Amino acid sequence: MTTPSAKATGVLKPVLSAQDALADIPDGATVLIGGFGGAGNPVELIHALIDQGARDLTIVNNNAGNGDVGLAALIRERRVAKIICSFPRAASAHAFTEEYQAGRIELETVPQGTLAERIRAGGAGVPAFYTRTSVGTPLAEGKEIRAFDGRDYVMEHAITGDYALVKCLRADRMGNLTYSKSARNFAPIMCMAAKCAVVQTVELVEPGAIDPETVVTPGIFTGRIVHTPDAVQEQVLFEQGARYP
Amino acid sequence: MTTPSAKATGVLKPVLSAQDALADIPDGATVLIGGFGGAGNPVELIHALIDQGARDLTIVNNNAGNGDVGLAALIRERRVAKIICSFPRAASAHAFTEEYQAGRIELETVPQGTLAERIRAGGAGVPAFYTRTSVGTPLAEGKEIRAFDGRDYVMEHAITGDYALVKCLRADRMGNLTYSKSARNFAPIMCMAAKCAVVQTVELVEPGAIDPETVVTPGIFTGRIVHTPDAVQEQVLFEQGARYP
Amino acid sequence: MTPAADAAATAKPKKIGLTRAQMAWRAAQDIPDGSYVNLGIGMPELAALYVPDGRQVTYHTENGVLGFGEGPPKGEEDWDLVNAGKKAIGLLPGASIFHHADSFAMIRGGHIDLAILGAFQIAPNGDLANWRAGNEGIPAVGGAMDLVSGARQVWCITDHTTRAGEAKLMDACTYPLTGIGCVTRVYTDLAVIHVVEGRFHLKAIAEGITVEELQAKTASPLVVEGEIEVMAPPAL
Amino acid sequence: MTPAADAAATAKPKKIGLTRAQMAWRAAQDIPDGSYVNLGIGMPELAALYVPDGRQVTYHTENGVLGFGEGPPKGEEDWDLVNAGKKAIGLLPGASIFHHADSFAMIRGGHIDLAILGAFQIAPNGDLANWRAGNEGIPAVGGAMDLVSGARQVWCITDHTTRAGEAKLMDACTYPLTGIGCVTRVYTDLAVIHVVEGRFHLKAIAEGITVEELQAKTASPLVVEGEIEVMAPPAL
Repeated sequence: MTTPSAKATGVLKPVLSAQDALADIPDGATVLIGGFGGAGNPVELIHALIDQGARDLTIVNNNAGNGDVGLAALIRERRVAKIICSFPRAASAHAFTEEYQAGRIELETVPQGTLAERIRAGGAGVPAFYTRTSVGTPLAEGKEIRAFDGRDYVMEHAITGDYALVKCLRADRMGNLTYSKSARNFAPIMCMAAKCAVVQTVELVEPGAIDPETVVTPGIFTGRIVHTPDAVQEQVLFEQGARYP
Repeated sequence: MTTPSAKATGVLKPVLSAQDALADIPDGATVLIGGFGGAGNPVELIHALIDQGARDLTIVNNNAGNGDVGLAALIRERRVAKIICSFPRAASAHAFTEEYQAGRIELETVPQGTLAERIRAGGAGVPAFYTRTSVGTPLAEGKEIRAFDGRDYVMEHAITGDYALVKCLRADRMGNLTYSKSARNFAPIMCMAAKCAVVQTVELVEPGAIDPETVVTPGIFTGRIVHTPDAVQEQVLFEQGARYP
Repeated sequence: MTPAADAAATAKPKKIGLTRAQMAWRAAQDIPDGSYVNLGIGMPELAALYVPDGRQVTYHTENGVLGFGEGPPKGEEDWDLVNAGKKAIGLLPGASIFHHADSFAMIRGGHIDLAILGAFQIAPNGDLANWRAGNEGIPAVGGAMDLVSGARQVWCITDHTTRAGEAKLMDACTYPLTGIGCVTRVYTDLAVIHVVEGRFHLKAIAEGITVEELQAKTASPLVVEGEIEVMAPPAL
Repeated sequence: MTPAADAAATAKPKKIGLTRAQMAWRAAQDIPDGSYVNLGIGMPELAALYVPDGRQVTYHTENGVLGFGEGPPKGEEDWDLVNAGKKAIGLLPGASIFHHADSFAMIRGGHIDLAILGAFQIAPNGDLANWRAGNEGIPAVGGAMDLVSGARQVWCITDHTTRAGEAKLMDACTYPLTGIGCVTRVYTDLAVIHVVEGRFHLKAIAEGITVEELQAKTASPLVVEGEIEVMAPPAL
């Protein structure tokens, strides 16, 4: 007989190597990747994804990579069939620029706030919503326009991902996360919108070590944890002229 | 000549008495009121609103008040023309029950998550969105139903308020807020969705005293601050059988 | 006749079916390891008491807490920390707190693995009515409609019939619906029933009642295939 | 002839119009007290340097920071703390950090009082083109469309004409639009122009240029009513 108890413990998340954490990503997967500028790019996870070899990926990120590391390297290695982002253009985005000009990568340009809201909607079970953003511009072409209170809005659809790859500062074993300053950016909503969020964390702590009031991503949105205490900032790699692999 | 400088200080919020903070609420205003159960009800602000005298209010709250204090007292005093909430029924909601049965108050029952999302949409500039919630039920009657990926969803509209009345634990002079446990509930999204969010706070601190990583409501969403260090929990008042005024 | 059999013969007939606690216990045995669960007020929330030791379950409450447990003793409650039933709760290690829109993003977005709720009426197509018995009184829905349409699985714990003996499992609900096609399992005092492809599948039955007797209390055909468990809950 | 006049006569003609820093300065003088402001990359962000002392302004950046200021010196940057232009920034007392969806909720929800951006073309109906000059190259929009449709006011800081001398203020934009009916003011090297009810209203003009000369550089009629300020920026 089972003794009545409330001793069931909370859900712990697997702590894996980057290799194991990404092993099941299939060709053709949609992968949401956090980061904005140098802040929050999960460089170690992206490099592990390059090693893993998945192809024909659809990537969602605000940008299209810089230099020869991280997302730029993934693109250069021709693993990305399509990218959904707000700002793919940059002097240092030569990998994307080359692939785009050669017609080897599809681009969906989305206003940054619409991109964020579409991802948040994907995580929140909202299939579509209306926004004023892009009304009257080429980015609204082909989309439904609808008036509310006499103003036109464009209908936008949710974005979901098979996986998210994000970087955080601190994770507990139950997957609760906090971030470092503006490295937070897209990570919390990408964890929400992915079937499996793979999180690389600088610090790994026990449940209870993060004040419940300060948790940014509750563990329910975290799938797998990769402990990367020595993670390198993408901006630093870029300035060093690093190249992966 | 102005010397080039970046010395402009951030925006400070007025710290007022409850009376002054609510003085300009007109008859007919829509007022979003935080709180769920006993947690987070801005009792002192609601009592000041009773004293202020505004009538024909539309109130948005998860419930319809308990006992003879706070929102229940505002209803009993017949200041509320309409209430938008998810769960108006309770053994202790006699004020609402009487007014409702007498046909003196209009009720819009909204599923709790739809209520939360409509308020969040109001704050986020999203006029309407689709949700699965309530499809096929009486609460979807008269609303647009639309299929996405073969499933039906109902269109819901944003809720905005002229004012929000919420309670927090700690506010800095720039209006950054943190809350106490589940007293957080609707407050952050109501601050977003109101033209003027009036916040009663137990603690009032200087800018910089709240870690930027842990701010729950950024100051941009806060309109006015009322310092109520001795605020009483509604549940405690209710259990004491208190009555206001 | 042994003394025990003698006592049984002279006592009033043993009540057939599970107690409320036993119904919660039976559902609790099936809560999957590693799941995020939202328990409705009443019998559903009792289930937390009976989840087998060591099974990993995290509880969610609509009003913005993940990872809560039992509250402090009466008189020591912190009324800033309550669950959706407005009861005082406590935080377990690894808890997190968030606002209402984020809380329902968890629900609507399909992140809650399981919601266990009460029921007035359930139909074999998965339709559920549990928010109002007809159109009288004050319509109050709370988070029920969000939970039934958002959680990945929806189970109901309910008496098999009303107090008046009317069936709660029926071909089509007559009360206003809470959600359509949402219920996947039903735990009653008499049976465990899975709702699969528009039919009620009997999976377990209480001791002392036959399938025919159960069918008589069920206003929709029961599919009876394979082995049917005879429920053996502990005394609760 | 005085020595100074002599020097002026022999030097090349004094350049008419404001420098980039002066344009930013002129816009900064008008930033309202108590406002939340988002400054675009380039000349707009220079404006933060010239807001009059004591005026309360809080700066927002799309990537999730409110209340930032100048970054640390070169070599000491924290690359986890950048603005939308990917420059290292610093946090001022009272700063807050939030995720991208919350950041754009601030913008889309009308909570940002003022966005100041660059411009390729501006029409008197408030239409703005500032994200791509034609349909060539890689389409990259960033947060511009969200800002122009969400901020309560949208000001542009831009040279009055292109380097080739073509008008940027014109009857209708020919480049792909960033937003419709959004621009409320334009600060150029030659003028300050308010966009009101479908017309360009001249409010201030640079020293050394006549209204007629300004009109010749503007491909849409200027409304000239009331007193026109002659801009007197400091040397910057």
